[in-house]
Order: sequence, then C-alpha cells, then structure tokens
Amino acid sequence: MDSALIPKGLKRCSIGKFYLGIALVGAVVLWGVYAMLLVWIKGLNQTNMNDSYGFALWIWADLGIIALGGGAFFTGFLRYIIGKDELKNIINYAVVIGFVCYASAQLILGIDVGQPLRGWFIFWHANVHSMLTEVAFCLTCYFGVLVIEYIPLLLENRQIDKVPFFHNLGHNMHEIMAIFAATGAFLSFFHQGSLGGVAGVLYGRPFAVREGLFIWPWTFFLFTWSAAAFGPCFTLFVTRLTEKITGKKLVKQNVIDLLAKIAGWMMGTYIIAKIIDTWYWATVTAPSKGFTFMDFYSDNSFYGIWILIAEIVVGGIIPALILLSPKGRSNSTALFTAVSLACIGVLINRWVMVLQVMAHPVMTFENWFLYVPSWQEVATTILPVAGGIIVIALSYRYLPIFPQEKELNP
Amino acid sequence: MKVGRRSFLSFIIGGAAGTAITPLPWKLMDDASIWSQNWPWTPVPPDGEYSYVNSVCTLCPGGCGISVRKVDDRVVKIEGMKGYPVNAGGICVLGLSGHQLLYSPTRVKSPLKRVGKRGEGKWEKISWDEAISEVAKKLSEIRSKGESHSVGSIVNADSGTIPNLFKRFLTAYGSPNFMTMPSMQDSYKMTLQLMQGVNAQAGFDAENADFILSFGSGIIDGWGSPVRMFKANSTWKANGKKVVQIEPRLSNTAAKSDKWIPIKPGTEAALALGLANVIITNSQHSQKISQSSGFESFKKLVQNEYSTDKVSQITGIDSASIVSLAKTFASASKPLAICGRGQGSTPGSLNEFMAVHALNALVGNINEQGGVWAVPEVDYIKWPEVNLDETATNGVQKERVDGAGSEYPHAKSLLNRLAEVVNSGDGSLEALFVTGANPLYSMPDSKAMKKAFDSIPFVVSFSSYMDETASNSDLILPNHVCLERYEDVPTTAGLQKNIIGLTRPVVKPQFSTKNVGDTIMLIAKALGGSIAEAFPWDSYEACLKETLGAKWDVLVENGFWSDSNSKTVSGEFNFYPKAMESLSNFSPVSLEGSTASYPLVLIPYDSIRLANGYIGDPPFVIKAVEDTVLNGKAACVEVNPKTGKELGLTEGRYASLHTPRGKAKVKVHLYEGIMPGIIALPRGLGHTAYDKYLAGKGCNFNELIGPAEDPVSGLDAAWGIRARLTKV
Amino acid sequence: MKEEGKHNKKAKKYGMVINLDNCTGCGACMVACMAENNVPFKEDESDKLDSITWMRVYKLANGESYPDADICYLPRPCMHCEGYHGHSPCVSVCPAVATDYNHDTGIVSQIYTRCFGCRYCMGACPYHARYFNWWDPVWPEGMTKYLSPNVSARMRGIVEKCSFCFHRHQLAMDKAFLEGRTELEENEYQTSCTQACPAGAITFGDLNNPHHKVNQMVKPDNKHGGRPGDPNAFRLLERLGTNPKVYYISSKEWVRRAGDNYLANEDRTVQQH
Amino acid sequence: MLPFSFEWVWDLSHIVFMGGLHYALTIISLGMAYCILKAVVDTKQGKGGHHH
Repeated sequence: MDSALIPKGLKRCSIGKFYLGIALVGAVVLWGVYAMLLVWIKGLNQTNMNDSYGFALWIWADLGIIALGGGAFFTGFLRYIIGKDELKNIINYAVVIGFVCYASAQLILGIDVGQPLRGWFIFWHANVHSMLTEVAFCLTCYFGVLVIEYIPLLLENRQIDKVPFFHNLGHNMHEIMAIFAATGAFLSFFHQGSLGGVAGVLYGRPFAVREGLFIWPWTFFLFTWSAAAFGPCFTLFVTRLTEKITGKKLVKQNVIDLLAKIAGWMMGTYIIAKIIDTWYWATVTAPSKGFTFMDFYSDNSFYGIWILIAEIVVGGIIPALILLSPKGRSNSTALFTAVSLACIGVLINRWVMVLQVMAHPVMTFENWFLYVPSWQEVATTILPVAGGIIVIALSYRYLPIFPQEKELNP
Repeated sequence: MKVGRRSFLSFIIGGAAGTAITPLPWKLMDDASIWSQNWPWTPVPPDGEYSYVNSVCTLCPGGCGISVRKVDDRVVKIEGMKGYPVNAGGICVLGLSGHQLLYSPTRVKSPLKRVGKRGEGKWEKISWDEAISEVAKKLSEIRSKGESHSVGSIVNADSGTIPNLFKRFLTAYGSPNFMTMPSMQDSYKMTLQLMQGVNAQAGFDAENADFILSFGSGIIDGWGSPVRMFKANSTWKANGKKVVQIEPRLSNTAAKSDKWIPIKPGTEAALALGLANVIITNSQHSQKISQSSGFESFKKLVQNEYSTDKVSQITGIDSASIVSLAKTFASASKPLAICGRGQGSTPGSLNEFMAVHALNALVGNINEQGGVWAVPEVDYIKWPEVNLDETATNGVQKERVDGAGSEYPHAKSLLNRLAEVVNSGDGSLEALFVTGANPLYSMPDSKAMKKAFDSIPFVVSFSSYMDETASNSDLILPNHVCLERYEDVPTTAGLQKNIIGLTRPVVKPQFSTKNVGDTIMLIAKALGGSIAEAFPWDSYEACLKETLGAKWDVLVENGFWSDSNSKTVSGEFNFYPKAMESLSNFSPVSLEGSTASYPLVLIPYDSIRLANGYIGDPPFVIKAVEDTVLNGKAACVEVNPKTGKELGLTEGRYASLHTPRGKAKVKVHLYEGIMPGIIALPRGLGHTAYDKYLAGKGCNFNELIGPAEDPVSGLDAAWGIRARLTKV
Repeated sequence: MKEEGKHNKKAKKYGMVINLDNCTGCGACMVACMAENNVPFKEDESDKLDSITWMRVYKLANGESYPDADICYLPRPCMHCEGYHGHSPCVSVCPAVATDYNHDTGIVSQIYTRCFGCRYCMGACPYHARYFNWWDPVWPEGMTKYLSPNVSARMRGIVEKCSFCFHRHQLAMDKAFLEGRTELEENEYQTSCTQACPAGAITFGDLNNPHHKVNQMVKPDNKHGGRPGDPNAFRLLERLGTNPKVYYISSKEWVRRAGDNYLANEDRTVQQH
Repeated sequence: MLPFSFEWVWDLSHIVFMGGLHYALTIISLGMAYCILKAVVDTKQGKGGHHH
C-alpha cells in the first residue's frame, strides 16, 4: 500500500506488521507524553528530585544520549574532514541516530527545567561563563546541523525526490555537506566538552571537580574524547540491532571494521587518559580538599568501588581491547558485546558524573543522599527512546539510508 | 483537487518561513515568559503605609515585648522589642509566628454553638447576644438549684486582670472552683511558703550568678522566660560563668553547659541532699544557715541518709563527681541552684524543690545578688470587695472539687486531680469555663481528662482557636488573639523583679470575636443582681485603665511598667518542721508500670521549637522542627544505640510504644545523648485539633503518662512512666 | 556579571559571624527568616530535602558514645561565597545570569523572574543553601495578609535562597540617600536572623570595615581569600576555595573540625593557616 | 545573546564565546541560504526531476 514511498528495489515488511509495531511503541510514547504533561502542568513535584538532587535521571539521560549520539559528529568528521570515504555507507544512519539523540536531549531538557516557558532565557540572557550556556548554544546549533544533515536524506524519499526543487536542494546540500559537517564537528567538540565541564567546574563538589586547561577542566576533554570513542559504538550497536531485527545485512563488514577500529583506538586512548585523570584526582585533587579516594565509595548502600570498576574496566578496557583486536572485530558476537559494553560504560560514566556527584555529602555533618526516580521521570526518559525508535523505523522504511543495502540484499 | 502537491507543500513551507520572520512567534514567546513571571495564583503582597506598634506577646508566660511591623492594617512581621526589660529585642520562634495565628484558618471566627455530638465538629454560628444569654440562662438554672459551687473555670494563670475577673465572677456567682494550669511556679511558691513562710514567687537573679547548677531545668529549652534565659546564658558564656546540667539526656541545655552530669531520672532530690551533706561536712555552708531553726536536724538527716556513697548509688553518679561538684558549687562566689524539669510545665516533686532550695540556702544566696529571690506578687488589682448574696456565700464556702485547700491545705489549685475526682464520682461539675488553656491536650493522661469533660454537662470555651478543648465544648465565645486586644501581662516566669507589660490591639479584630474580659462582664451583667454589681465597669478596657491607675499612662507610653527598686519578701529561711517532715519521709516518685512488662523508662523532653501549652505550633514553627523529632506523621523516640541494638531497632524505623496509660506508633531515633534504658519523646506533638499543619503529627506525650500526686503538695510529680518499645 | 564595584575602594563585603558557643539551636533565625522573606510552607515539612529554609540550623554530633556524646547547632544561611573574584560556585554556573555576585556589597543575588529552574546552581552549592520551588506556594485562606511587600512571593519552578535580607539594605540605602548620606551605619542594615537571635549569636556587618564587629571578631585576611585570623573562627568547607562570607566561632575543636573535611592524619590548624 | 540584552559586556569572554557562536551561526545560515537559492536557480533552469 505504501510501496510508492519505499525506496526502489528495497524490500520492507508488510505495512500491517510495520504499523502494528509502531502502534506498540506508540503506546509507550503516549505513556511518556502523559507523564510529560503531568510534569508540565503540575510541576517538578512529580519527580523524586529534591533540594539535594537537583540534577538527576533526566540530566543523566541527556548526557548519556548526547554521548551516544556523538557517533554522528565523529563519523561525519572522519568522513568529510579526514576523508575516510568508506564511512559514507554508514554516515546516513549515524546522522539519523544522532538526530534522534539530540532531539531527545532537547525534549528532556524542556521537561527538566522548572520554567520551560522561560527556557529561552538561556540564550537571550546568556552567561558566557557558564558551561551550561555553552552546552545550550552548541547543542542547539549542532541540532540545527543535524537537521541540515537529515534533510537531504528526507529529500531522497522516492516521492519527494520527484519534486525538482527538493531534488536540487538535496543535491546542493550534499555538495557542501563538508562545510556543515566541519561546523558540526566544531560545535560538537565544544558542547560534548562543556557537558563534561558541567561537572568538572563544580569546585564545591570534590567528587566532580577537576583541574584543567584555561577555563576547561579535564572532564571537558574527556567528555569530547569519550563521545568520539563511544558514539560510533552506539552507531554500530544500533546498526547491528537493526540488522538483527530486519534480518538483513545492511553495511559491509569492512565499513563496520573501520569504524570499530577507530572507536577502539579512541576508546583505548580515552581510557588511559581517564585512568590518569582518576589517579590524579584520587591522589592529588581530592586529598587537597580533605577527602580520601574511598570516601567517595563507602558509607552508603549503592555507590561502591564496583561502579568505578564497571565503568573503567568492564565498560572501557575490555571493549577497547576487543575493538583493537582484528579478531574481535571480525567476530560479530564479540563486536556486538564490545559495543554494548562500551555503551554501558559511557552511560555509567555519565551517571556518576551527575548522580554520584549529587549523592556524595560534602559537609561533614550530612549523609549520603540516595534517590530513586519517580515513574514520571522514568516514563519521560523512555518517551524519547520510544519516539526515537519510531523515527528510526520510519526513516529506515521510507528512506534509502543504507547505500549498500541493495547490493547486500539482491 | 487541482491544487498540486507541489504548491501545497510550497504553501506550507513558505507559510512557516514567513511566520518565522514576523514578530509573532517571538512576541508569543516573550508573552509566555511574562505570564510565567506573573502567574495569577502566586500572590503579590500589596504595598502600603509602614508602621510599628509595640505590644507584649502572650503566647507563653514569658511576657516578651514585641514590635509589630504593619503595612496598612496588616501585620507583616513580629520582632522583639528593643529595650524591653525581659527580652531586650530578642524573640523566640513562637513569638515570631504570632501573625500566623492571627490570620490562621484555625481561628474561631464567631461565637459557635455545638449542634452535633460533642467533639463531632458540627457547629452553628450564633450572635454574641445569643451566646451570652445562652450562658446566662444555663448559669441561672444551676444557681437556682443551689448548685452554684459546681461551676468551675480553668484559666491559664492566676495573676493579671483576666484571671482575676474570672475569680471574681466565680466568687460573686458562688463557686470556689477557680483552677489554673499547673506549672513549676506552683511548686516554687509552695517551697517558699514552707521554707521561708512567705507568699511569694521565686525569682532568679540569673544574670548575676556565676555558677549555675541546674537540676534538669531547660535553661535554653524554654524554662522560665525563654528569651531572657537565652540572653542570660550568653552573658554567662561571655563572662566565663559555669553551668552544670544534671539530667539523663543530653538536652540543648546540657550540650551548652560546661558540664553535663547524667543522672538516673527521679533521683535529683537525693543528689541535692547529698551535695548538701558534702557542703555541711566540709563546713562550706553559710554562717547564717547554721543558725536557722531546724538546721541541726537537717544536718543529721543528710549525714545519716545521704552519705556520698549512698547518693552515688541512688543517682548513678560516681562519688568523686558528687564531692567535687559540691565543692565547686559551694566555693563559687555566687552559686545558684535551680530546678523544674525542661520548660517547667509540670510542677514536679515538692521534695526536689525543697532540697534544691535548701542547697541555695546553704550557700547563702537567698534574696542575695545572683541568687533566688522571694518576689512579692505585684498587687495592682485593688478592686472593691464583692458583695455576696446568700447563694454566693454558701457556694464559696463549699469544698473545691480538686481538693486544694482541703485535702492538700497548701495547694491553691490542683487541676491534675480533676480527672480522677470527676471520673471516680467523688466530685462533679455542672459547668466549666476554659480560657487561655487547652487542658484536653496539655494535662497528663489527656484521655482521662477528656472522659471527665464528657461528664460535665456544660463546657464553655473562650479560645481563639479550634483547639482540642474548644472542639470538645458546647459553646465557644472566642477571645481576640493578643494582636487584637488589650491585656495586662504581669510576668511571673522566674523574673527577679515585677514587670507588667501591656498587650494592645495592633490591628482591628479580624473576626467577630470579643475580649474575654468583656465577655465575662457581659455574662455577669446578664445574670444580674449582686453578680452584675460586682462588675461596675463599662468595658474591659475601662476596667483595665481603672485598675492600673497611674501605671496605665506608663504602660501606654513605654509598653511596660517595672518596679523601680527590686523588692523581695524578707522571709527568713528555716527548716520548718513541715518541710523537714516531708524531706525526711522522702522517697523517689515511683513510676507507674511494672518492670517486667515495661522494661524501659519513658521521659518527655521539651524543645523551644515545640509549643506544648495552650498554643500549638504555628506552621513556621512546625516547619522548623527537625526530622529527628518529627518525621512525616510520626514522632521520633530517642533511644540509645545500645538499647536500640538490644531491641533490634534501627534508625528511622517504626516502633510501637506502650505505657500503662496508652500506646503510640513512633519512629526510632538512635541518639548517643540519652542514657541507655531510658527513652525520650518530645512534648508538643500529637495534636488532634488545630489545622492540617499541626494536627495528626506525632503523638501527644500526655496520652502516654498519668499524673502522680505529690504527697505534700498534691501537685503532679510525675516525671516519666515505664514503657515498652517493640518493632512493628 | 557586572563588576563595576571591583575597583571601588569603598566596596562593602557584608558577612556574618555566628558564635556557635552561644547558639542554642532555638530556630528563631529560621523562623525570623521565613517571616521576613515570605517563605511558604506546606502541610508536611518534615522532609528536609523538600523544605525551603533559607536559614537552616543543622545539628552536629561529635560521634562519641554516651555519656561522652556532644552536640552543637550550626545555623547555615547562604554563605554568599566570593570564590575567586566573585566567581562563586553558583554564580559562575548560572546560564541565565539569574544569580549574580554584587561587588559593591558582596551579596549573591537571586532574580526570581529570571531563573528558569535549571537547578545547576543547586548542584554547584556544597552548602545546600539553595532551594527549589518544587510546589506552587499556597497560603491558607487569609494568611496572604501577612505577606510582606518588601519581598516578592516566588512562583513554582525556580530557585531561591538567602539574600542577606537585601531588601533591608535597599531600604536603609534609600533612607540614607534621603538624609544625604552615601554610607550606612553598622546597625542600619542588619538581617532578620541577626535581629531575632535571642542568644545574640549572630553578628552581621561589613567584613571590610575595621570598625564593624564582624571584622573585629574574626579578623579576615583578605590577602588570603578572607581566611579568619581568629584561631577559634572557621568557615564551612574552607578548603574548597569557595571563600564564604559566613564565619563561625567555636571554642570546641571537634566543632571547628566538623566545619571542613580533613584526612585522618591532618592537623586542622596547619591545613587552615 | 545580542548586544541588546543587559548582560552583554564587551569583554574578552563575550568576544570569544559570542564570536565563536555567531561565526558558526553565520556559516550555517549562509550555507543554507546558498543551498536554497541555488536550488531555486537550478529549478528555474529546469534541472532535476527528470534525470532519473
């Protein structure tokens, strides 16, 4: 029925099956929208956040999905700036995933602030000294870039492409995509970094604070680096997941291998830097403020040293080693395990840099603050995930996202 | 359908782009944020003319001067009055929240007549005329039956014009049953009577003392006039004076003292006598005291019965500490011993007061600088004698229902006995007036009190608020709150000199309320005859002006009148036989309950952040209560971690607290500052009346404890009760 | 951040000294603050993580067992941190300049209508001095009458905190201006908590002014981030470099040590000076 | 964001930050303007639509 919209020569599942799936995910979206409306109408008392937990699940979700969405800028950077041409076979999907991640982040931010109607004050009354201002500007601008990168894809839809203007527009945008990609990379470098800076500049929070370079704490660079390392992993993860769901090979192994190898190198170097950073913080920064390393991992029922091991070893060293070994990359199970662990690793990193920062008591007469999100927070966090699945599903069905699909599935 | 897809799309995209470059979306965005900055449901306090009015706070007996900040005719803030002799600009949490009481939703807004069952909360608004004639009708009926003595009144205090108007009314009407809310002042008064033979209040020259030995008095927890004591405490700190606190719990006072000596609760009198023994043995006592009558028998008593070792055993304090404490106390140049547990809201054991007073006498500080003074009651109320008609003459000669003056000859009022007497059928009341008091909440064994009230056919409350007593009455004739009325406030809370403050209307009455002084006079006038004649004044204000005479102008001008030269009643201290008899028969107040079923001892503690008298905590004050005192809907019981471990109780978990008198669901707060085996519960929680900000929070300590009659005074001597704490 | 006061020699640095030996934990400062600043209240305020108390009195324990246990109360207003050149932990992170460091007075302001509720400042403040309006403020019927026109009521969804009763500064300055003065007397500008404290434990004034009691009490060393010269004086979390303007005095070493974090083998006095 | 808001100060931090921001914005908007205008011109010239 919708075959006129499906790219020529590609096979898709039946429309009934497709929209049944969409409807199921749509139900989750509706649940999330209900929670979102509750929060907007009744206020943030619908959450379990409190005066010690001003930043919680949502901010983690933001940081997490932006790190995961980093595949878009870094793949773009590799494709357009470095000239890794093979990556054109996966860049489209990286852009779609990035678009979904960034759109989600913006939505969550819109729910998270106490006065959404005044959200634009962050632009208009900008405090250039705040990392959050930098985040907001770069994030919004980069989202604009992602939209620009996504538009030509949309315009490639069989029906839209028939319109000469759109065809020309898409063509022209393709022509100068390198400029957009370069701007995107520039913006991403700053907003990924400033997201790291958000925690690193908190000099009142010994768990978060880091020394750094000029105005940028080390977390600034670590976040950019980790986004570049772990973002492509998420692209590979979603690609592999899509292949499993559709039962089709969509991207050639050499492309996967190249991206995985680069991610492996980024991750390996990142994790070394992260270990050095942690070491320096534990032995110099924290003690100078009167804390021992274990102060941050004891006296509470949740945040033990396990979380650091999970982040650095399980979610960092192990996937990096797998991705760095040609054998690991060529084994599809190993590869999938590696990228999954990597995604978990970066999500743990973002978690501790938000939630553990809040949980750890700084004043000697306070105790650890532990927090469990309310269902409204969970629902609104799942909302963009469900929404993203729908966007990705629609994009896959109606747009020629994978240039190699036809070749691989004759 | 000739509109092509292309032109349609162009229209949409062009339209969107076109709108975006118009000012419309930007304007809407701006308007939305302006709306969010001016949400109509967020109040905008109106501006107006600013002014200050000085008055006196009546929310507790402390009698602090207040400066009330007004904007037009609205009270916006209450501050301490600078230069006021009691509080010198300082103020407490309750005084600061007085304006919340003024505008409180829990106020009784007009006279109310009960229509449902008592306590059901169904009321009918009636006019003042109806209300007055209702009371007059009822009282006439009772009087005509010759039962005038069966009308009683419960009043917050016995000094000042309002209590005296009530007293006068009962006298003219023909009843002896004028009852007041008990406090440690009752015990102190009786002590002065028995040991110095004077009718006076105890005043403490605290500021000039240099060694303060406190037997559980909450110096900074609300004892005496709270703000004045805070200031005295700071003065001591600044001048290096020492405070020793004796009590089983690390209270705020104990924590701020120079030395905290934990003691087995209830053995304070033994310690005082033991200290006396050491002082006498070391001949550190004053020369004067050794010449007082009965000294030798006192000496013999303490030497025989209160040897240091024995006292050590009784009190749990090691002998060396007792000896050294006695030495330091006696060698201080201006030592002062005080008692009255916590805020002194219960009278306590008379022997304890006498033992402590004897200690003061031993070091010769009675009526001396830095010591205990016998302060005469200020006698500005000089009304003509009441002409009693025959009914009245007969009535006032009847025995009081509470046994004060008969069974207990020294007592003036024994409200603590009322419940038992009424419930056991030994006495009865036909009608009861309650003003400035909330006995159904604040008397021990409040459930028994409620039962007693249930058997009184006609209960009239004059409360400004829908408190526990008001909501269980038949008729409410609401008084103005203190920011709306005139009243004289003679401050009695342990001050060393007579001070009268003037409470005055700061704003006009918010509701259809009446000064209780006017109300009582209207009732008298409605009754007619000699009762009406006893009240020759046109209004309460006229009465007040006439009563205060020349002081009135001073009061209006300064807000207070104080005795220019401090006066004391010069009654020589002696170990009079009556007192000695009592002291030698001394045995600690026994605790209700068996050790087997109630292995722990429950004591109350007072906090300045918890009002436990007539007034309940206003919203601001309850907000300031710590989460280790009130947690959600549960009061927290303090348990030593060792005891907690034995009982398997951990921090913050629910437990069930049982005493012989009642039970409550509480939360456990493990506290290193409490003696193992003892548990403590805050007073002032567990209201069932008032508003949602106070009602239903925590449990009322008074529901868990019963009164214990002091054998000499008849006053309530209970300081705790046996208890059991179990996991739930 | 406007920094016009930066080079003004007459710039004030309003601060507070709280004598913990005198503080009785009575809570008058908390309530005086609520009354002065139109702080709202809810039915249940026992969850202290969701209870707006610009001034909060903490109860500290020495950690010893009975009978060696000791407690001390510590009132905690906003510290009005100067940080390094006015870069207070919270001011530097606010993305919308809704909170600002005033270099003329040293007061950290909060603009309620500017704040859009991102709560980054709350995360930045180690003192938990900042509070979020999780709920619409609601007063029982009739009680809005007591709201003071000097301080606006805050709407839901924004952050608020102690302002050192800045409106009192404005009123005092207005009065001085009418009388032809540009300088305030020490007693002309006092915070509500200072005024109310029945124990006289709170002293407020200009830390830069050697004639003011606060200066004399703690002898702040402005060359070294304002650290106190008095050995019994300390600041909360001094080592973080927040440069707070609230000083505490205690004669008890355990209390002074509780003011900051120290490694087990560290000597507090060496670390602080 | 623009020199009209009162937070705006002509200091180094603003120049660097806002400079970078407006630089990026300019490139993006000029790039998009170029693409759109060129697409209009291309379409007028009859390009696209039929070459498949």
